[in-house]
Amino acid sequence: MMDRLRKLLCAFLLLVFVLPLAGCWDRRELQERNLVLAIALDLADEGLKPGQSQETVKAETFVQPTGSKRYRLSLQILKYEAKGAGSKGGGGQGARKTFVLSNTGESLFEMVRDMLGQSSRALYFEHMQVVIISEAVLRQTNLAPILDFFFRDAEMRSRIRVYATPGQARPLLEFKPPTGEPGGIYLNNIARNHVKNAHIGTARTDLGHIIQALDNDADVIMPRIDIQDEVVKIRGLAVFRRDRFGGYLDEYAVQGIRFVRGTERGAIITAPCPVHPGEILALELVKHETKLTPHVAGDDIYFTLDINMTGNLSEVHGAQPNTYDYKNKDALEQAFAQEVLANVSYAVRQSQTVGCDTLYFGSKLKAHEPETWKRVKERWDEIYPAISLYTSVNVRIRNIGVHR
Amino acid sequence: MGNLERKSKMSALQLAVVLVTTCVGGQIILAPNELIMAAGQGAWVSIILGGMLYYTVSLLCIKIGEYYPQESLVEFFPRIFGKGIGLALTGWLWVTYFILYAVILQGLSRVIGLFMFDRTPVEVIGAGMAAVTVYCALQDWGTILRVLQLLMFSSVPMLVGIWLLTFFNFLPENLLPLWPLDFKGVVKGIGISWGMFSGYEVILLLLPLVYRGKIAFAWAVGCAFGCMGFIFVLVVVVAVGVLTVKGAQNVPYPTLIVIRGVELPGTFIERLENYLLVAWIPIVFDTLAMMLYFVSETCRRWLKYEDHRPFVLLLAPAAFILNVVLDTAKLYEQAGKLTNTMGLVFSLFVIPLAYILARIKRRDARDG
Amino acid sequence: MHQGKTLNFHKLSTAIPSAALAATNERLKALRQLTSEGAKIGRDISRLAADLRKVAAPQQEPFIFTSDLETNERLLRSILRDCEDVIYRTLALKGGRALLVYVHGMTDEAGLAKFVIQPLLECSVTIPEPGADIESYIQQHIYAAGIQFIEQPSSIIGEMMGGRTLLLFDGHARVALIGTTQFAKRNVGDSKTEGVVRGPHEAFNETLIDNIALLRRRVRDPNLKIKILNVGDRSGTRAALAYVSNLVKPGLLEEVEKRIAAVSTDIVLTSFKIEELISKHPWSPFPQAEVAERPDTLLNALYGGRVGIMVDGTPLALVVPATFLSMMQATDDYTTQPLGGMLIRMIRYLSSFLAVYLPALYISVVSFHPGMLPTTLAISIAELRSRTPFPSILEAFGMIIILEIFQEAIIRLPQRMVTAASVVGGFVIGTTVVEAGLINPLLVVVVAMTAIASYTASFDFAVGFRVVRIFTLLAASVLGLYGTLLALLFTTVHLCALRSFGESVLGGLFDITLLEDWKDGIVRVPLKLNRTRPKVYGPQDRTRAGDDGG
Amino acid sequence: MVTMRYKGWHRRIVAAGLLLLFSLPVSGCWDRQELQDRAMLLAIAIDAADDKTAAEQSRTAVEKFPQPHGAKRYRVSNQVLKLGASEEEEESRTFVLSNTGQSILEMGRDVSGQISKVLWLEDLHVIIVSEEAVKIAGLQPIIDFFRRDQRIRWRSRLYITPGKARELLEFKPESGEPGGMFLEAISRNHPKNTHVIAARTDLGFIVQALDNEADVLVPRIEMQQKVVRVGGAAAFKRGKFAGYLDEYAVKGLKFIRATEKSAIIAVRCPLHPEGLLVFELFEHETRLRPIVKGEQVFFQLDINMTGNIGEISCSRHHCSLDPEYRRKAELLFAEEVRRNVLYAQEACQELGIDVLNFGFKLKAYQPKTWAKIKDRWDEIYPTVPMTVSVNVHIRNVGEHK
Repeated sequence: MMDRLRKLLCAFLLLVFVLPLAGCWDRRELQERNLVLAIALDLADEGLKPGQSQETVKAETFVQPTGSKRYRLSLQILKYEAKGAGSKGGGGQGARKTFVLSNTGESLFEMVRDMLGQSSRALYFEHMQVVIISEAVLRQTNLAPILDFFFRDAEMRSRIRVYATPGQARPLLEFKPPTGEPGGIYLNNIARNHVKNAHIGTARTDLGHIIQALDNDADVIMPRIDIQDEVVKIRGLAVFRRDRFGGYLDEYAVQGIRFVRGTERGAIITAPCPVHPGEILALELVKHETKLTPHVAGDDIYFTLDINMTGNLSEVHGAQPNTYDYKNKDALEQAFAQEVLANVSYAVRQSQTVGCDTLYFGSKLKAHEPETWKRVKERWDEIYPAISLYTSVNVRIRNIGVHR
Repeated sequence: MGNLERKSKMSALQLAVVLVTTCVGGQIILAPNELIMAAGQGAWVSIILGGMLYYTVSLLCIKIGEYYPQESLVEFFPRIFGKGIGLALTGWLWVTYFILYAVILQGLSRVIGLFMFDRTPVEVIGAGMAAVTVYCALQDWGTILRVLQLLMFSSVPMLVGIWLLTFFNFLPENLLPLWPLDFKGVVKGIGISWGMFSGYEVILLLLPLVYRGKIAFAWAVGCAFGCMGFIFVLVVVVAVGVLTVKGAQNVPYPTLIVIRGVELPGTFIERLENYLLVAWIPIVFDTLAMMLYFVSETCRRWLKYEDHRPFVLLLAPAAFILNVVLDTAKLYEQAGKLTNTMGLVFSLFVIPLAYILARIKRRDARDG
Repeated sequence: MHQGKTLNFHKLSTAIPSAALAATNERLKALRQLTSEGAKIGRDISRLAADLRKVAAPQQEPFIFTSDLETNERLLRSILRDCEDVIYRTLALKGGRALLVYVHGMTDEAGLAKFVIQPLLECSVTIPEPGADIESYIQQHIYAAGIQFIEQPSSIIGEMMGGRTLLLFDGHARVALIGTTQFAKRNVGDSKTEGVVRGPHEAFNETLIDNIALLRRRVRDPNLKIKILNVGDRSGTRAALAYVSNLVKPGLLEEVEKRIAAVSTDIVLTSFKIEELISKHPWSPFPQAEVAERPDTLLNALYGGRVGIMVDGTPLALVVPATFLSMMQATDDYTTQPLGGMLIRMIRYLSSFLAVYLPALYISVVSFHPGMLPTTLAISIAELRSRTPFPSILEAFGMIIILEIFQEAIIRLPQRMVTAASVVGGFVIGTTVVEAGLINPLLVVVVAMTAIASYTASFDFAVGFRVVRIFTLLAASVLGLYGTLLALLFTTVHLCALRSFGESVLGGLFDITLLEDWKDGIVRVPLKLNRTRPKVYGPQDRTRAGDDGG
Repeated sequence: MVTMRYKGWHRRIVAAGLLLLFSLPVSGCWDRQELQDRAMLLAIAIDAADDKTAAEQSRTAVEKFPQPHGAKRYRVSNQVLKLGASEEEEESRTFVLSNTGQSILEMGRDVSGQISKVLWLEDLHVIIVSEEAVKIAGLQPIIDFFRRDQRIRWRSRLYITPGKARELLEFKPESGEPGGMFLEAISRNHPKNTHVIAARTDLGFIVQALDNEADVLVPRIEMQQKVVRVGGAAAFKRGKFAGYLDEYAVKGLKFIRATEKSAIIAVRCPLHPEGLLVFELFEHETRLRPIVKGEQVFFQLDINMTGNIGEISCSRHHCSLDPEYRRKAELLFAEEVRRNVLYAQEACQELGIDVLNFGFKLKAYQPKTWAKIKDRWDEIYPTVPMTVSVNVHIRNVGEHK
C-alpha cells in the first residue's frame, strides 16, 4: 500500500517540478515585455517622425487585405536601460526614457500586432496610461469605432486617460517631460491636478467613464491637450454629441461645468472688486455643494441649481478692502456669487450651443422624472439647447489668509 | 474601592496651575490681533490693567468662597440671590462657557486648518480635538488635574521657549511711543482682554475641592495671574515689536506670523509656526477639557447626580454641533463678541454684586 | 475520462490491507472489550466513592483520618489513585506498624532514610497505645528538622504533594508532616531581563523559598515581613507578599491582600497572571505592576514603601504600586557616578519617546508637512523617495511589521538559529530591499532607530510602546502632525487615568504635590543630596537615614 | 457604585471611537501627499505679460486661459525642482513653467495643467519681479497673494530686475545648486557686501512696510549673459516704483541703518594720493535721532566705527603704527563715511522715499510733532536736513605694519 502512495507522490512531485520548466503559457518575465505607456492616433499621413522619409513609412506598414490606410498608430514604449542607469547616476538622465513606434492601417489591433515586427519583445498594454487622439481623426470618424479596441481588450485599464489634441498626436509622445518621468506617466499625472486646477476637465472623463457614457447614449466629454514647442498643457474640453466630435469648450466653460457637476475641489474664482472697480479678487474654494434638480411644469422643462460654496480669500489686487468688516465681506461674497453665476451660465450657454449635454441634464431627467424623459427622449437633441437653468449661488468666505 | 487616595482634592498651588491652563489657551493666537486693533500701541497696558482688574474680581470670588466653605457657585448663588435668580446667573456663566467651548474649538480648527492643512475639512480637525477633550473630561477630577499639571509643565515652557526665539527679529523701536496716546482704546482693550483671562471663574466651582495649606489662596491665584499676565504681555509686546502696530493689525494671527518670520541660522528647524502650534495645541486642549468639565460638573451639581460623565457625553456633541454652526466668519465673530460681553457682565457686575450681597447676609446673620 | 472503463478495479483491501474484514472484526472485538472494561472501572469508581462516603467527613473535606492504619492507607490510595509517583512505605515497629507516604522526586529520600526511618526502626520504645500522646513520641524519636501536625486532611495531602512526607501510626488518627522536601530546581543565576554592569548579578530563580532567602540574606531587618498566601484553586501556588512593616503606605498591604484573595482562577503558573488579575485596567497596553528579577531591585522598592509579590514558580517578583518613573530606573543608574547615571537615564527617556513617536513624526513631516524640512533636506529626501513605489505610510507599516516579525522570530528561535536569522534579516532588509528600491533608506534608518530605542526602555513598557506606536502612526497617517499630537494627548490622558494601586502610572512626573520627588525622577541627584524616599508611594517614614528600628 | 455603572458604556464608546479612528486611514486622507509627488517651487518670476521674446511668442498661445475678469497683465514663471538630476551633470536641476493672467494664484493653478505633480509652495525662496511688471500697478497687487497665503515663507527673498525676470529662472548656476536656492543664497552674503541691501528687505519686511504705508527698498538683481549679480536697490514709494538707488547710496544707507556687519571703506592715502587706504569695518554703532527745535525738524546721526586697516596700496611703504598717521587716516575714513551717508540721504530725498525711517523715528520719539506734520510729511521730507558726526577708530593694522 505504501509503495503505491509513494509512487503517486513521486509522480505528482515530478509534475510539480517539471511544469515551471516546460514554460507556462502566460508566464513572461516583466523585463521581457515592452511596456506601452501611451498610444497616439493620427491620420495616416500625419504623425510622422520628424525628418522621416517615405521609405521608412513604407517599412512601417504592412499589406492590408481589407480596409484602407486610414490611421497612424504610435506607441510610446518604456526603455528600461535609461531608468536603471539613471538611478545610479551613471549618465543617461538627459536621455529620453521612452521611444515611439508607429504603423498605419485601419484596425488598431492589426496595427498593434504588426508592430511586433518592430519590437524585440512582446508589447504589453496593462500599464498603459494615455490615449491621445488627434482632432483630424475625430472629425473623420465617430469615437466609438476608434475606442472599440480599448473597450474590448482585456489588458486595458479603465482608468486610462483619453485626450483629444487639436494638432498632431505623435509629438506628444515624443515630448520629454522636464521632471524626468516617462512621458506617458507624466501625461497621465497632469490630469490628477484637476483637484487644484478647475481649468482641467479631467474628473470623471477617463476611459471607463467614456465607455459608460457611450453605453448610456450620453454625450462624451474628454480633456483637450495641447503641445507647442516644449509646453504641454491640458486646457479645456473636447465635447461630443453622443460620440460625434462637436468642438471645444474653453477653460472658463470647463470651470463652469465643474461648478455644476460639483467635481472640482479647489477652484480659484476671480471677481471684480466691489469696492475698487477695475481690480480683481481671488477666492480659493475649500468646500462646495451642488444640487441640480430637474423640474417639469407642463411641457416646460427647466432645471434649478443650488450652489453653496465656502472658500478663503486668497488674493486681492488694488487697495485693501477692509476684510475684517463683515459688511465688506458680504459685498465680497456677493461679488463672488455673481461671478459663479456668470460662469455657470456661460458654461451652460456654451454647452447648449455645441449641443453637448455636458451637465448631465438628460441623465438627471431620466433619474428624477422618468416619465417626462420617456416623452422627450426622442426629441432631446432639439429640446436640450433650449432648456433653461435657474441658478442660485451662496458663497461664504471663511478665512482671509494670514493677512487681512 | 481600590483607589487608596481618590486624589480629588488639590492644593492652592494646583488651583493656580488649573487657572493658568484654563485661561492661557486659544487666546494666545486668536486674541492679540483684536486687542492690538483696539488698543494699538497700548495693548500691553490693557493687558496689565485688565489682569489687575480680573485679579481683583477673582479675589472677590475667593472671599465669597470663604463665606460658603465647601460649596460651589451652584449651591451658594441661589442662597445669595434667591433661587430663581441664582439659578439664572449660574446658567448665564454656564451658557458663556458652553459657547466659549464651541468658539475656541472653531478657532482652533480654523488655525490648524489654515496653517497645517490644505484640504482636510475643519470639521474633522474639530472632531479630533473634541474627541480627545471628551476622553479627558470623562475622567475623574483627580485625573483631569493630573493632565492639566502635566501639560502645563511641559507645554507652557515649550511655548515660551519657542516664543523667545522671536527676539531675533525684535526691534524695540517699534514699541515706541511706549505710552499710549489713545486711552479710549486702552479701556476698550481691557474689555477685550477678558477673552484672554476668561476662565478664572472656575474658582467659583473648584474652591470646595481645594484644601487649605500653607499657601494662601490669594497668593496662589496672584501667582497664576502673574504668570498669565507675563505670557500675554510677552506675546503682545513681541508681536508689536516685530510687526509694528499696523502690521499686527493687518494679520489675523500675529503670533504665528511673528514666529514664522524667524529663521534660525544653521539649524534644520524651519517653519517655526508649526512648532509653536505643536506647543499650543496641548494648551488649548487643556482649556477645552476644563470648559467641558466645568459645564458638565455644573450640570451634575444642578441635578445632584453622582457622576458628571453622562453630562460630558450629552453636552459634547451639542457643543461640537454648535462649533460646526459657527463655521461662517460672521457667526464666529459674533459668538466671540457675545461670550466676551457675557463674561464681562458676569465678571464686572454679577461677582461684585454677589460679594456685596453675601457680605450683607453674613453681617445680618451675625447681628441677628 | 471514458477510457477509465477498461481499467481493473481492485478491492480496497488489496490496496490497504488494514481494511480487510478480519482485521476490522478483531478491532471491533477489542473495542467491545474496552467498553466492558470501562463499565467495570465505572463500577469500581462508584464503589470507591461509596467507600469514601461511608467515612464520616466534615464538609469540603474528602475524609478524615481514622485510627485504623489499613483504612487510612486505603483512603489515601483511593484519593491518590493513579498517582504512581506516590510511595507508600510500611514500617514494622515495636508495638505496631507505621506508614510513610511521600512523593517520589519531591522528597529527599536519603534524608528520609537517615533521619526518619533509621531512628524509628532502631527505636526500642513501644508505640503509645491508641489514644495516648503520639506527638511527643514522634518529637522524641525522629531526627528530621521540620515536623508539623495539621488537622485538615486536604491540607495534609496538599503538603504531601508539595514534597513533605506523611507519617501515620497504627491506632492513631494524628498525622505527622515531616519536612523533607527536595526537588529539582535551577540554581541562583544571572539576571536574564535586567542586565547590569556594576551591580550585583544574582537574580531570583523559580523557587519561592530560595527567593525569600535571597531577600533575607541582604537585609537583617525584622521589619521585613513575608506573608505567604495560596492562590489558584487547583494549583495551590504559594505567593509571598513582601513588605517593610514600618514603611509601607497604610492601607496598601490590605488592598493588595484583598485583591489577591479575590483572584479566582484554577492554576497560577506565572506571576504575570497575578498582575493581570489584580490590575484594574486590563485593556491598557501599559504594565500596572513593576517587575523585579533581582533581589536588590525588589529590596530597593520595598524600602521605598512598596509591596512586593513573589510567586512560586516565577523568577519575576511584582512590585506595586508601579510608576513610569520607577520602571524607567535601572540599577546601573545608581552604580555609576550621579552625573553619568543622570545622562543614562535621560537617554532612556529620550529613547522611549523616539520609540513611540519617531515613525509618526517621520510620516507627518514627509507626507503632510514637508515645509518643516529645510529645502536642501527636503530635496534629498524627495530624491530618495522618488525611487520607491509605495506611499510612505505603507512603507512605514511594512517596515514595522517586518521588524515585529524579526523580534518575534529571534525570541522564539533556538539560540543556534538566531545568528542565521539575524544575518538573513539584516542583509535582506538592510541592503537588498533598499537597493531594489522597495523601501527608502531613510525609513530604514527611522525604523531601526525606533527599534533600538525601544530596547532601552524596560521590557514591559516596550510592549506597550509598540501598541502606542502603531496607534500614533495611524493617527499620523490621517492628520499628520496634528494627528500625532492628538494621539499624544490621548495617551497622556490614558496614562494619567491609569492607576496602579492608587498612584497614577505617571507617578511624580510634573505633579506639584509630588514635586519633591524630582531628585530621583527624570534626573538623579547624588545620594548626599537626596535623603528622602519618594513621596509618591506614601511611605510612613520619609527620611532614609536614621530609621527608628521600631 | 455609580462610577462602575457607567464604565461599561464609556468603554464601548471608546471602542467605537477607536474603530472610527482605524477606519479613517483606509478611507484616504485629505492632506496626505508624498514628498516626491509635490513639485517643489523654488522661485517665481513675474514679468509683464506682453514682455516676451520672439521664442516665447508661439508658446504663449498655449500658456494662457480665458479670463473672465482682469487683463493679461502678468506673466508668471515658476521654477520647479527636477528630482533625480545629479549635480555633476550639465543638466539643469530645475525647469520653468509659465502662464499669463492677472491673479497670481489663478495662474499658478492653471499652470498645473502643464505638470504632472501638485505645485508645492512651501519651499519658495525667491520672488523676482521685473521692472516692467511692477510699473503696471505697483507692488501691492503682486505681493498680495504671497502675504496672504499661509504656505509662503516670510523670509522669502524679493528682487526687482530691470530686465526679464524669467531669464533669471532659466539661469543655471555653475555651482550646481538648484537655481532658486542659488538666487536666495546670494543675498545671504549681505553682511560682507555693503552693496547688497538684503537685511530687512525680505518678503515679511516688505509686507510690514506696505502695511505701515512706509517706503521700502527691494534689492535689485540683474543678469547679463551668464552673470547674475545683486547690487543696488529699487525704491518704492508706498508700493509704487520710484527708481533705483546705486550701490554707493545703498552703502550709505546701510551705514545709517546699521544693518551691515562688515564693510570696506576706501580712501586715498593721505600721503600718496595715488594709493588707496582701505578700512575694514568690524563694529558699528549708529544712532539716528530726530530733533525738534520750534518748527524746525532735523536729524542727528552719530556713527561710531571700529575696524582694521585692511589694505594699503601705496607704492611706498610707510609706518601704519604711527599714531599721527593713524589719526589722519581715521579722519579721512570718517570724512568718507560722512560723504557716503550724505550721498545716500540726498539720493533718497531726491526720489522722495523715506527709507531712512525719518517719519517713523519722528513718530516714535516725537509723537506730538508727528501728529502736527503728519499730513505734510511728503512735502517736508525732501527738505529735512541731517547732521552727521562720524567717529572712526582703527584698532588693528592687520598682521603687517
